Amino acid sequence: MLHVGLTHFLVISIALFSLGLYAVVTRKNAVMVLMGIELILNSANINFIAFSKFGNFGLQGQLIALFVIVLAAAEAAVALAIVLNIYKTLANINVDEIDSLRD
Amino acid sequence: MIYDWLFRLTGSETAAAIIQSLLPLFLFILPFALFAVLLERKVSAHMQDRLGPMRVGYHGILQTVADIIKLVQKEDIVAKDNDRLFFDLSPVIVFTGSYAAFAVIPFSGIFLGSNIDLGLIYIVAVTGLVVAGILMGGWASNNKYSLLGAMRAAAQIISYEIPTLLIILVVIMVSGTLNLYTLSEWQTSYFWNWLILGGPVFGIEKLLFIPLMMMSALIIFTSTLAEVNRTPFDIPEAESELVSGYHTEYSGMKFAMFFLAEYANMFAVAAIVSALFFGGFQSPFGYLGDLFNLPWLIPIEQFFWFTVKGIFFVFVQMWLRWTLPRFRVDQLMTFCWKYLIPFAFVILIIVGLITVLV
Amino acid sequence: MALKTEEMVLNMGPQHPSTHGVLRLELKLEGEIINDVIPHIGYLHRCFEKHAEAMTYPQVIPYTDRLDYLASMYNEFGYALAIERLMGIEVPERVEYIRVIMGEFQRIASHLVALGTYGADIGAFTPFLFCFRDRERILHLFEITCGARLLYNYIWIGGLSHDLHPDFIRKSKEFIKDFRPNLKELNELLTYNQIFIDRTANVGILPAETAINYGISGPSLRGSGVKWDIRRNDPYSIYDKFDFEIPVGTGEKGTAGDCWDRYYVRIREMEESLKIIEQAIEQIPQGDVSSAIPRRVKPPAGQIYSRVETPRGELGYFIISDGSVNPQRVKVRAPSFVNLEVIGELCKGHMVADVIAILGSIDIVLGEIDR
Amino acid sequence: MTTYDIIFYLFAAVTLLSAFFVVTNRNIVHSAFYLLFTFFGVAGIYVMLGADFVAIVQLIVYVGGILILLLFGVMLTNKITNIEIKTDSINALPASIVLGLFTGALGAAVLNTNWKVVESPAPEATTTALGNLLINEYALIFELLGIVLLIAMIGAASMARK
Amino acid sequence: MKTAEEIFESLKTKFSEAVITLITDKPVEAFIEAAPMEIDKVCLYLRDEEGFEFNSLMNLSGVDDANGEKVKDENDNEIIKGGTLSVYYHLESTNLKHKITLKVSTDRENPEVASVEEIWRTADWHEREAYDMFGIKFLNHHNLIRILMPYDWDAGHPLRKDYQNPEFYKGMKVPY
Amino acid sequence: MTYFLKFWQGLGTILIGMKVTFRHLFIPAVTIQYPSVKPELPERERNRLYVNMDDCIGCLQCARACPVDCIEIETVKSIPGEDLGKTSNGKKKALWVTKFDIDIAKCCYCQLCVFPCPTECIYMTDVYEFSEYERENLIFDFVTLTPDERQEKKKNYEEFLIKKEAEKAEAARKKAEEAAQKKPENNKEEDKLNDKDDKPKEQE
Amino acid sequence: MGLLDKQFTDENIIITKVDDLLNWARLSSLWQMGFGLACCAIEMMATSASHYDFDRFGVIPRPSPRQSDVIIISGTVTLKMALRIKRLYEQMPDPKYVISMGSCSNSGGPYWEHGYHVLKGVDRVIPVDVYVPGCPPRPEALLEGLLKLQEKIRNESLVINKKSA
Amino acid sequence: MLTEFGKVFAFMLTAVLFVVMAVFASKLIRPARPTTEKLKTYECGENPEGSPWVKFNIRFYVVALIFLIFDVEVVLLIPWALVYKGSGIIGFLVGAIFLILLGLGMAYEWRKGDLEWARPKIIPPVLKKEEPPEEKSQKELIIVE
Ligand code: SF4
Ligand code: SF4
Ligand code: SF4
Repeated sequence: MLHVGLTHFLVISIALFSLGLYAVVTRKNAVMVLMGIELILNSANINFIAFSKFGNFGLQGQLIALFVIVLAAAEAAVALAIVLNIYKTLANINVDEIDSLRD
Repeated sequence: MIYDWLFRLTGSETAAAIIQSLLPLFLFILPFALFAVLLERKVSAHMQDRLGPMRVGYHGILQTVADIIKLVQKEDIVAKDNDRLFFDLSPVIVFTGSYAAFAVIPFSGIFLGSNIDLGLIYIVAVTGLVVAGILMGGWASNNKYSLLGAMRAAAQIISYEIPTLLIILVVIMVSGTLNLYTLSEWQTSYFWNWLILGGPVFGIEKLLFIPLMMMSALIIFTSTLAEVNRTPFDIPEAESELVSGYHTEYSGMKFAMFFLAEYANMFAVAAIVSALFFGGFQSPFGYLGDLFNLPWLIPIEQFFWFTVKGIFFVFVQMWLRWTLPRFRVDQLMTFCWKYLIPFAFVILIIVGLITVLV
Repeated sequence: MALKTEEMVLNMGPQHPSTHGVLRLELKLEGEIINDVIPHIGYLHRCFEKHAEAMTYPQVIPYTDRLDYLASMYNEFGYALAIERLMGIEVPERVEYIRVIMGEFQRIASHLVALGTYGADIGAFTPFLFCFRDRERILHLFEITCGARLLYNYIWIGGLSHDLHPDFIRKSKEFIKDFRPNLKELNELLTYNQIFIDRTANVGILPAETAINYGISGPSLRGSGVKWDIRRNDPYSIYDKFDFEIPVGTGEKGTAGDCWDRYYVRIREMEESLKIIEQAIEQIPQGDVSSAIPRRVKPPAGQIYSRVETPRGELGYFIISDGSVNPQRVKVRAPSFVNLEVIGELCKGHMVADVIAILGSIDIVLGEIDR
Repeated sequence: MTTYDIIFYLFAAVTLLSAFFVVTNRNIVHSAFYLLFTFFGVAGIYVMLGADFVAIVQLIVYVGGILILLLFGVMLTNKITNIEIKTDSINALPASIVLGLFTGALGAAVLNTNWKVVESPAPEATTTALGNLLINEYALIFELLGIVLLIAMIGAASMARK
Repeated sequence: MKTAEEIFESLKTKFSEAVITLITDKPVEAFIEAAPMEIDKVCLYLRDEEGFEFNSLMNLSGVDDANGEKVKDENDNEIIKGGTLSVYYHLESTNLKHKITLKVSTDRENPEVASVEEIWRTADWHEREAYDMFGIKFLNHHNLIRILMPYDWDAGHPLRKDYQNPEFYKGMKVPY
Repeated sequence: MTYFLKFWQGLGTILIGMKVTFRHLFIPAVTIQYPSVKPELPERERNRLYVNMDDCIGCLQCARACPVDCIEIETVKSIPGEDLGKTSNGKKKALWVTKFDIDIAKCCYCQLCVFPCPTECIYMTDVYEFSEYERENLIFDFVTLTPDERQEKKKNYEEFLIKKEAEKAEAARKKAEEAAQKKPENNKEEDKLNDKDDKPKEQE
Repeated sequence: MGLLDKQFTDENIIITKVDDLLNWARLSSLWQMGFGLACCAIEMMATSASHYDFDRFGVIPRPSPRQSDVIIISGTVTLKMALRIKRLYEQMPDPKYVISMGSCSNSGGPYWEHGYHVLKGVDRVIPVDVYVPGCPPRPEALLEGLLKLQEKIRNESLVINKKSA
Repeated sequence: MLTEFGKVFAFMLTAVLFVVMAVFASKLIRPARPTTEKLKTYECGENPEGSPWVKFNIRFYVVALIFLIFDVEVVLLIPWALVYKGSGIIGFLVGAIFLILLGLGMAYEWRKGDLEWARPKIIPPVLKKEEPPEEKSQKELIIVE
């Protein structure tokens, strides 16, 4: 089991995913939540690339990982802008306290 | 390649890699940093009608050695409010980031650390580490000047990364490679094949390329200058405002590491400029080795030319530093976003058109 | 873009490379924008006025040197002039000429420091050293005359401590010849550099009205376009005998009254000073320099406010004498003290880097601010 | 164990440990700095998977871009002046139990599946190949991404400007 | 151009003799003495009135007249009782090129003078200095704190003639 | 258009500046290499004070002129019969100078003490290299007498005084009332004397 | 605990050699804290300027105390400033040195008698290694003071009671 | 045989080791004499007031944001730049459209002033004619703490 193969990468991916999810679920700070999302995206990317190497998909896995990275960047930019906006209006970025958006 | 030779010598690839990675450090960066600091002081001194270090060794050649030995002895202060872990980590990361760039710099045909295919953008990638390291140091120092300096440094470095990347894109479009070694090889010997003079292409294309490439060289030189925080772009450590920027709180050896990283960086960017536009390790006039049929001479010549070019650009950096005042932070940003980037952008499109149409 | 305002207080000084000494500026920042600047002075308060009360009149002179230590000659000049007016002493022609020559040399030397350090503040180090290199030659002229480099105790009440050195005239002519090209070089290197212009033009604009109300004087006032120079408007000594211009700021690169104007006024003033020196050297009469020195300085009871135009502006001495050998009160109206006051107004809305540009363009000397 | 394996475990350790710190550290700036190591480790893993271009893009975009953006975001939105910048966790215990179970299930699934491994030889020039893919097969997506980025930039900037 | 006498003549029409007096017996310069509480009005008038236009305050200085009687206090230090502190104002008009000196005298024990800080902004620091050095209180000054001495200096106002220097300041020995 | 103009202007002025600095690279430095090359100082140089004690008559003019009060002189009258010699310009010395300390760490090198000296024995030299590790070493003692001699002179004079006192005591007792009245007048006269002339004042 | 914190009781050849090397490095690279107080500061600047060129001795001004080795107290130390100077001095990392330049910082100088706000000698707040007299000292005098300081460093030793060389 | 990236990794390891060794070597030599003042944060000799970490210019953030998007776009263009010549004019157009989108975004930001580092319009200090002091009812000593 020591020789590194696909499963190893998948395990890492899973671990990263869970950690990311944990952050998303438990942390109140919106920026923290964002970080969790980045972790999740990274874990997904590991999967894509691992399969691109070990599965028979050619380079498409890598390409999709690339797209994911691009989207992650866009997402981070927009999400942080939103966080900032919320912060500006509410001076607070605790996700569970932000409910005044309703009105 | 040095690596193969080392491999044969030691018989172990890890050992070979380690030795090889140590080579630039001890053969080049440390001596170079020592030399560059002295050079800087001497150049500035003579530009200002002074003499510079004179009393340590003949004309002060041991000055930087003394500086380093002294820095080793200095107490290392970690202030009460500093964030110990990251305060200590920051110099490591900054130095690693600067040093890692040397891995792909082709010093000569046989002396290059790693011939990865993505050398060009790899160099850009590792500067990301430097930015993070600087921010880390600035934040962990818990000092207003440091933090402000670090924020400025980060904003400046990332901003100027864009023109650098754009010009690298231009180079990729013209040369069709991302590999620094191939790129240097491609601009074969003789200076008219250098990219700044249009590269090894001929006819109308070359004529069209020359002004564009000159502009590009200017832009990338300027923006790399800004990335290593040299005057006129040295606002992050502008001593007249922010004392000494993000390393205000650092003392002793950790400060020395920042110092070393700065000079290593200076050479790294000089090397990039020369590798991209000035033929890298290629000699401008053909090789003596070719002339006399002594193949072993060629790498040495190449190393010589590379060093000469590198040092020349380092000299230009110093020259600028001791001539110019510094920008203000908003002007710096304006200069990047409103001059360099649009220019690079236009060049990019024109080059694309030329390559496709001509 | 208004995030909730939260002011950051940043101390600049007392130990800071570019506060020109031990000034402390408390910057109230919002981001990098200055909301307010509060100068804290007094870190060099050396109790001059108390000392003056304890000294005899001639003994005060070494202390006046130490007020504006970049322009000691002029401080002595002003003080000697005040006492001479109070006592009604006529000084010989030659003394007047030598005083003017020394004063103008001092003006050049002082401006050189101001311009050099200003360059260094903006980030250009080489001009700084060039300026000091030229200044060194002026100091040499002073040194051969009176033996000291910085604090001279040269101009005495009613006369001078020494006559000119035999080499003085020759050496100063040489200096003037060499200095003109150097000045041109400084212009090339710094004054017309686009970065420098960008850093200084349109920064720290001081309108003339405000300047007068704030009592600004000297090159800082003239930078705002006010043609006001005590050498002209209230002539003392023999300044009315010379032909010289009063440069004022015109807003050549930006708006009148900005930092670049204040800087450039100094450059042009150096040229004018050279002119004055040349004329004075031409006309200087022979004579004795110590004949009018009173043996015992004991002015009549009374008070006088006498002022001269130092490199930094209007230096006034307000002296009350009670008829004894010690003055009852010597108040110095120090130009830098008054000029610095405006910095809070000037810096509002600028950035941190501009504070340095503005401060440097006002050209303060802490010695006379704190006294 | 070959060198390859050792290096893999190294990167895996760096990635997971730092990710763990990211998630558990109470100081958000620390979290952000730990994220640097996570990203770096992930880039290393990409390299081990033969995706050198993606690895470098990871470095450029994540370390040089997103991380800095996050840090700036943190510095803009948190007041360190009054309180230590600590971020609270909510429902840490139930979340970890549920997630633990979830992870276990996933892990079991992964370990027990018999993946059909066809190790494709690492292509020599991934970048060129990617370029070709991009131009020929995914040209539309490529342009779409351009539009997405354009919108993101305009949107984010105008939002931040407000 | 106006001399002190002319200025005094025209001032007399606006202010009563109780407020201002002309003093000419001292050599060199004649000056006008005004009442400490009215000085701001006088100054404003001088600044704004056509024909005067004193737009610049060259100098403002506090003076210890030392005209009280010298007594010994319990620690055998000589202190001055009674007498006056004065403030001199030197005004100038940059347009009309004339100058005038004003003087106010105020009681030494409770020196209070109206502030002219709003008339000429330059007076701000001058007045703070006079406060710092002599303890003259300028009424209506917006920020009357010490300027040259440390803000927490509690040993009095050093330019008064009977000032005694403390032995220690924050653990540092002050006398030689 | 100003957009491009500014760019070119910037480039141009930068190049001009670079030309200037490059030229200076080859201009010989003006530096004086101090410890190996010591510049010749002008003859009016004002540095450390020196007192030629052979000429000093102990008149205290210098100490009184000094604004800083950093000269401390103590003199003892010679007793009759002692010959102190003459100064080089022919003045007769009448006082033993038992203490002539200049605290060079306080001196402000203003030269005010030099001019009033009647025998020109205090003057400024061009010695400037006298840094010290200890502050005490900066107090210069110019007296040529050994400490023992100084003590001796003081003692001599005291003994002489006591003798004189004893002689005078009786006479004084007789004129006690008169003397008390006369004293203030004497002082006034002395003051006047000082105003008019810089005659050396005797020191008790 | 670093080597420099240790004290050896007896001398041997290695320690002497190490001593010499370390001392040599320290004395050749005295970075000065860029800090001026009064008139003497101008002469200090003149010393760094072209004619005298501090850089020849390896002295360069550092803006931050954390990176400087020597603080030159150049001018009048007032009571208001004294505590700041003390703090700045304390914030320098060991080993550190102090040069007191000019009469004022030596002893209060011309202000020693009536200066109610002048600290009479900077040695009342921080330990001074070399006193450079003068008002202001000529640049050469400051250089000489620096040479004296170098001499002092050269004689420092890890050995207690080093036999005089 | 180590891959090329392996060598890069070796470089990084060397760098880290070098720094660690250097700092460690200095630890063997340097003294450690902390005092309370020494461990205080430096602020020009003053006592530091408040935390350094306060509101920063929003510009930093906007710059990082625009940079990020640009960065991503340029990075995406790199594979294209390598190969576009092979596909002739079509290949170029693919990238060119992308580039033009990039340019559009840039132009937009420029127009909107996001490329400007915030520098408010500076109003020179002009005198305002103040109320004549007579208006003030009484004179009093304003005490400032
Ligand atoms: S030079 Fe000046 S300060 Fe020095 S002893 Fe003579 S009079 Fe006194
Ligand atoms: S003035 Fe001259 S003679 Fe008189 S005490 Fe001084 S040194 Fe001696
Ligand atoms: S010693 Fe003299 S020159 Fe130096 S600061 Fe004091 S007064 Fe000024």
